[in-house]
Amino acid sequence: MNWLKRRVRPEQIRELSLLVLILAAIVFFGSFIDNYYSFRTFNRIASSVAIITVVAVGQTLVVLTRNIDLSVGSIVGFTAYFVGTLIASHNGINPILAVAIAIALGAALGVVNGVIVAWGKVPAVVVTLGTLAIYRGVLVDLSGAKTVTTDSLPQWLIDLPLVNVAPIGSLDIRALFMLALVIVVAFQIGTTYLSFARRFYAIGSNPEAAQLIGLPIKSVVFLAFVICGALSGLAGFMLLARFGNITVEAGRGLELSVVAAVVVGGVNVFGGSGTVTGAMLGAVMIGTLEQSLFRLGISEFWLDAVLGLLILLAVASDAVILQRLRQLWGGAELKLLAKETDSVSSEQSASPP
Amino acid sequence: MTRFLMGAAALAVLAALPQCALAQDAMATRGKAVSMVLLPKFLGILPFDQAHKGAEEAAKELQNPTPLQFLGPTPQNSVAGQIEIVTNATTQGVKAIMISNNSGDQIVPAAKAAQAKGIKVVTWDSPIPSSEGEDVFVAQVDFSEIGKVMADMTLDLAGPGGGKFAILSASPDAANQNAWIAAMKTALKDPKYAKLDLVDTVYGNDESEKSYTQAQALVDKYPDLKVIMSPTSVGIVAGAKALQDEKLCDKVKISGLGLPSEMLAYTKNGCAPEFALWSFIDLGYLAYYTTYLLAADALKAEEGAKFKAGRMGEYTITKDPTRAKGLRILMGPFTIYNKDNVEAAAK
Amino acid sequence: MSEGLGLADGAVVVAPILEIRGVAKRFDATQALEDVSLSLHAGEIHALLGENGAGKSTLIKIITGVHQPDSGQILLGGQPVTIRSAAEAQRLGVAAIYQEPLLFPDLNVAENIFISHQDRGAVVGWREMFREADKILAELGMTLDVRKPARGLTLAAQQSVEIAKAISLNVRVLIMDEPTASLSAHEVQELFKLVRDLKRQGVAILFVSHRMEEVFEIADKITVFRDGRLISTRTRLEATPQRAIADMVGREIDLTKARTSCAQKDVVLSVADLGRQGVFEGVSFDLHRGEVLGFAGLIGAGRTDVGLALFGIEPATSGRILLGGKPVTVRTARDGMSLGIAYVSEDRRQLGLVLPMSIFANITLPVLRRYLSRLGLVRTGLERRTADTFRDRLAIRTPSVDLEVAKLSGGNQQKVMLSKWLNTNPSVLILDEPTRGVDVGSKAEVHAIIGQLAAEGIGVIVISSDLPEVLVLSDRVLIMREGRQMAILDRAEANEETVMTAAMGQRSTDSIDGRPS
Amino acid sequence: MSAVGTLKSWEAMMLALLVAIIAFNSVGSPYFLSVGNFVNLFQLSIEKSIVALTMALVIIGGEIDLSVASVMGLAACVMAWTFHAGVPMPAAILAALGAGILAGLNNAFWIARVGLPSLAVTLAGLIGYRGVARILLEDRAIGGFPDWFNTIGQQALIGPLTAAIAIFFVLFIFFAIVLHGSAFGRLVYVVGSNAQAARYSGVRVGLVKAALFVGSAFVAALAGILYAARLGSVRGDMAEGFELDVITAVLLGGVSIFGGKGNLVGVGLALLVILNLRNGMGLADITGNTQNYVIGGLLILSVLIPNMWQELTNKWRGRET
Repeated sequence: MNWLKRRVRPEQIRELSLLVLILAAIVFFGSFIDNYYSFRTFNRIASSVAIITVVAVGQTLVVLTRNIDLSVGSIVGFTAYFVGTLIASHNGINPILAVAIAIALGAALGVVNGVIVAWGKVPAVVVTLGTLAIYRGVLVDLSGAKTVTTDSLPQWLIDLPLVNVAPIGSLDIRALFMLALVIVVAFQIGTTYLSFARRFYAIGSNPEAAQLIGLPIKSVVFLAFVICGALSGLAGFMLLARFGNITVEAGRGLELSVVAAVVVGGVNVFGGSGTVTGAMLGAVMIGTLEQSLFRLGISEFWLDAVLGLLILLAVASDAVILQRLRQLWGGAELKLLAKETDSVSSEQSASPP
Repeated sequence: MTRFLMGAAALAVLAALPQCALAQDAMATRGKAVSMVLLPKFLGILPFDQAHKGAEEAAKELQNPTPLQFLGPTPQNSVAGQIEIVTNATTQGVKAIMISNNSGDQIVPAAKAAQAKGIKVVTWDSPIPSSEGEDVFVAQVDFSEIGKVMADMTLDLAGPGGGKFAILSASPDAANQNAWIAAMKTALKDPKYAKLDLVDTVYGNDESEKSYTQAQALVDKYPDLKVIMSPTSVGIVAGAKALQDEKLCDKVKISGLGLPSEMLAYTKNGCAPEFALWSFIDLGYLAYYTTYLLAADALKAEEGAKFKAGRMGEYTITKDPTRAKGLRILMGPFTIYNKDNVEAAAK
Repeated sequence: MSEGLGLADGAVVVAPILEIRGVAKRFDATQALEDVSLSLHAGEIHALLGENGAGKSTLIKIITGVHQPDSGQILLGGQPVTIRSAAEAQRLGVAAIYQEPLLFPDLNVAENIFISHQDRGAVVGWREMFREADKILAELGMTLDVRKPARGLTLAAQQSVEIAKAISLNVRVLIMDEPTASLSAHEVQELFKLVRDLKRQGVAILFVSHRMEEVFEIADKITVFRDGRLISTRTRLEATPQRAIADMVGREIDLTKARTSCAQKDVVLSVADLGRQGVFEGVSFDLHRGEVLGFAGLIGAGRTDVGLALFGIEPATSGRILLGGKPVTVRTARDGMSLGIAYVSEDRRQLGLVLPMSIFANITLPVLRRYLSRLGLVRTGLERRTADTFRDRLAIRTPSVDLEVAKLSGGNQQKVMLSKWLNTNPSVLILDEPTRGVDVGSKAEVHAIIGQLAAEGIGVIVISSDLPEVLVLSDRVLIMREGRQMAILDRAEANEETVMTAAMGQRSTDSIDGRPS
Repeated sequence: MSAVGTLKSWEAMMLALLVAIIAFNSVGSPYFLSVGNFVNLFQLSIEKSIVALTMALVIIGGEIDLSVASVMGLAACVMAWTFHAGVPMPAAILAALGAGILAGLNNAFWIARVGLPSLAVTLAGLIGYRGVARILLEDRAIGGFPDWFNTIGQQALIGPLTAAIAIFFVLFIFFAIVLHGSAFGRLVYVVGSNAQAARYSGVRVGLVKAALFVGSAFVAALAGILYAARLGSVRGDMAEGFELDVITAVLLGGVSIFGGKGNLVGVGLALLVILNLRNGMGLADITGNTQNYVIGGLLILSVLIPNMWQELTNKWRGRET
């Protein structure tokens, strides 16, 4: 037990607690809904969370550095619409090029956020609240109220969300979900093993110290916004592929779902801790609730009230579980190192200027 | 009574020389400077842009030297935005406002204030439910008619055996959709539709994403669902895409109100074999004509008044049978689109 | 590192590793540094002394690349260099350890040690990193779980990590800015062992401290700053504490004279078998009016916890508290305050003061209610008058009481904090590390104030890791170890040796009015 | 630059901007400078302006309340629902205010008592309270309120001012006094600057935060009722999405998102800037979409330009010495 406690940290298994909550929710719904344990249910949840997950990964990086990006919904809509228009008029475009353009467009919008936050020293909330309106506004003005429609898109794009990349029995792992998974895994590995990625954590954990030891804070914050923009651009492409019909309203309000996923996923809104896996589990938690509540036969009008309550409970129970775990671990450490037991934790460092 | 007699007399004359007399009416008022605002529910989707196009066409014909203002709010701020635009237009002292009302009766105070300043308030596409603050409503089609057509199309697609169907609407607050759904429910009382079973009404908030997942959720929840009826152009396309992606088009059909250009592919592949719509270009054209004549005092907003609206021919102001009070001009009819005519209309 | 190799302790060195020539720096209106020249040799421990604001921190920040000098030159190994950032300083082999450790609470110990290594490649080899961190800590004679996040580590443990971090960088020049401020005597000795090790390896060390006895214990050279100017540089043999202090403040100060006792007969606070589950237990003592009771012990011995329990921030879970003979319950800080207990925190910046607010707002905060007009509005005029009174009484140096507290020096901040609590008219005043990070001049003033307060009849508890300070101030000394009360010694019995013996675990048998065991 | 200096220069900047906008509008539109238009300009966003006052207090207190718009909707729906159920209007209004207080207590419990981040709690509230409003009204629109109620929302009451505008000014003065003159206001700044130090000074931090959230929800409920009176009927989507506009106004008013800094004069000026800007653009036939991004840009530039300016002057000063 002690060996285990030495190796594993409460912060690392908070994801586990979320997983337990998700499983509990699934068992709960399963006992009330016929045919709930089916591949279809899995597919529903998987497809519905794929896009949010990709954006949530980017958002996690930003939140880790003690910032927030509220413009992601507008970036997703912006790229979905413009890449959609582009593909609609050039049906022969190379798919890889199309994806690359979506990512580049998203990244470019992220660059704007990043530059203003990092070098302009404007609080991220202020910047992205502004660009939330600006990106959407520019999109509406430029679009001329046209809608991107499915029939104008090439067949490969329409089929993309239905492609089954890893058939396991009759369980489909569809392309978009697979893409989201790959991104989560890649970024989880990246943020764990890449030296420069560890700086996202360092900077959010103690910006003052980061400055004093000479970490390139500005570039790291900038990078977080660019990656978040790029992933939002990719999500815009995924949105285009999945829904086919893109109006200028695409992705509106997505920022709130993404922030909810990140918060439920245990990423500390004050920076420094949390993982992209957690963010994905947060998205899965909310996606499971959304998809299942409806099938429970709850009236449409009750959904949001119940969803709000459940999100609150998820956040609360996560906090309680983590606290319990810390106590459990704390007790063990007392014995391990009798020396370290001071009282006043000066955790809360000064808020950034 | 005298008025009635005069009206009758006029009618008699008109009956004799319909073309000439009415044309004179319109000709006489041509070229007047009438500042007008065309106010859609919100900016950014195709039907309202088409209506704008139609209105501009009418403006050109009528040689109104004052350019038409096409102003709309953003979707997430539609109610407050519409009220703001009406209020600002009142301040500016425009002559007439044409509203596709998205605010229910919440627009009434602002519309009344506009009327008090002598501004003509004409609604089109979507009326003010209480009709207060509104001079006349230019209805695309008869709302109870829409209910019947929706019921007919459902029965058609479900087959003579009938079956379960569900409605995928816009937002719970969308006045048009709510009125049409109510009309459909009334129509369903006819024994003809006895075998149709309306199992659920869900809302996609006129967002493609939400509508798509709602359609999916419906087929999950009701495995033996036959038809999804979506009286909104955003919902029907998203729903059709969902059914196509689920490879369920053989079992479940979607229908409702949609734009031919957006529905073309689904009608051809059988996901949405038939759906209905009217021309938004014509609607904008007619709304403009009506409003211009009202504002130029060439037409009175009262029951029985007749006028000629350019290429669209003659219209009469009548009582609105679908509301407790209020006047209406019925454009009608709408077209049912299927694989035979959709391609031509999509152009 | 080659220049420093093979040098014996204290040997004469050919060329300095670090040389500062005529450096000056100005911030707006203040000349922070004026024409400072200094050289630092391999294997040398060079102490910097000076009151707060004398220019030591500015000099350090210039050497570590945080600030750029307005004029002057820095030479490293004989080569003139421009140090533009902390990262660049590290590349050049210059590292710094600050008074308040700057760790990343969410990163684990090992990662904190290696965070600024730029040569470890793009991929983090966790296993290897843990192993190396373990090794470095072991070499330093420390046991710390390197997988544990830094959050929740004690100050002493954090300081150890900072040192490990500096050592892992293979530094040529190590700057230590008040590294002992939060360490207890025992931990200071541990630290000095490390510092001497480093010195033997040829590292040049710039050592800043306010504790005179430490400086004279470890430094080879002592340089004194005052008002941005270098006043004197002497070898340890030439220097004396008196001369150094005189150079620092421009006058003579004696910190070694014991305060005359003015303890009265009546007991103001009586504590019996006080405890808090899992933190401390069995604390019993009487505090008399006008008495100064020192709390000694290692960091983490539970002294602060007793203070917090008496004040109500972290209430006690067992035992009794009697105030003026009556049993009381203290569950919140408000309870403590209304009973006339005041607790002056050890952590000025985070817990003691609201830095972005004015001096007067800080002083009146606990008793704001007293400053309300009949309409319920705050009478700022009255607040200012109160603050002015304290400014005069405690000699707070500020142009105006409207000034933000953040702009004051450490000593003046400490006085504002004292004013704040004196303004509550306490009968029991608990002072936690009242002179941490406070310069010598202010320290003497704070000591004088404590004496004065005791003379006015307040019962004072002084929690301090600065043992000489405890001995000079206290009428009696209560010693704690690992959450337990070890002994209470009166002034006659208390000296460095007896206190340390008790703090290290040998229970003294002859406690006077300790708990009945 | 001192914090006081920054604040003063912030207000000066807002004031200059306001004067410029008013001048521009007066030249640009003949309708701008009329009493009627000035009343409209306030009236059209009066509910958001009212909520911005308490939002400013919450943000200065170091927290955020994303649930205000949903509380507005909830209060309006509770009022309409109870009225529709046959309860007399005054009682229905009390029920709505009660619903607001309940929502505020719920937020306060999780934030001040349990200690969850306010962002998470009020995000859940944003979804949940709107959900409750939906349960009550479903797809209905409820109107037909008594005339006196509609009059309150729509007719001029004091001179040309409507009740809501009068209430806004009363609340503005009230909250300005509370924030800048009362002990509570002082504690809001203290808690927003350093909650830990406040606790160590015997400040009941939880109580201060609880008061902020209950007050915020109560005022939001009041604003929701006024909104219902102005529009004359209530739907489930009332005030949806208002929270971002409200926060934008507060931040433009120079309130720091990190808490502890800002004042109501700045917020008042920012509200005037936004109202005049929107009104002027509206009269110039610029649509809501464009208005949104102009204000978004203004929000960014209002912080960016002073920052850049300071950077430049620092550099320039550096070269001089």
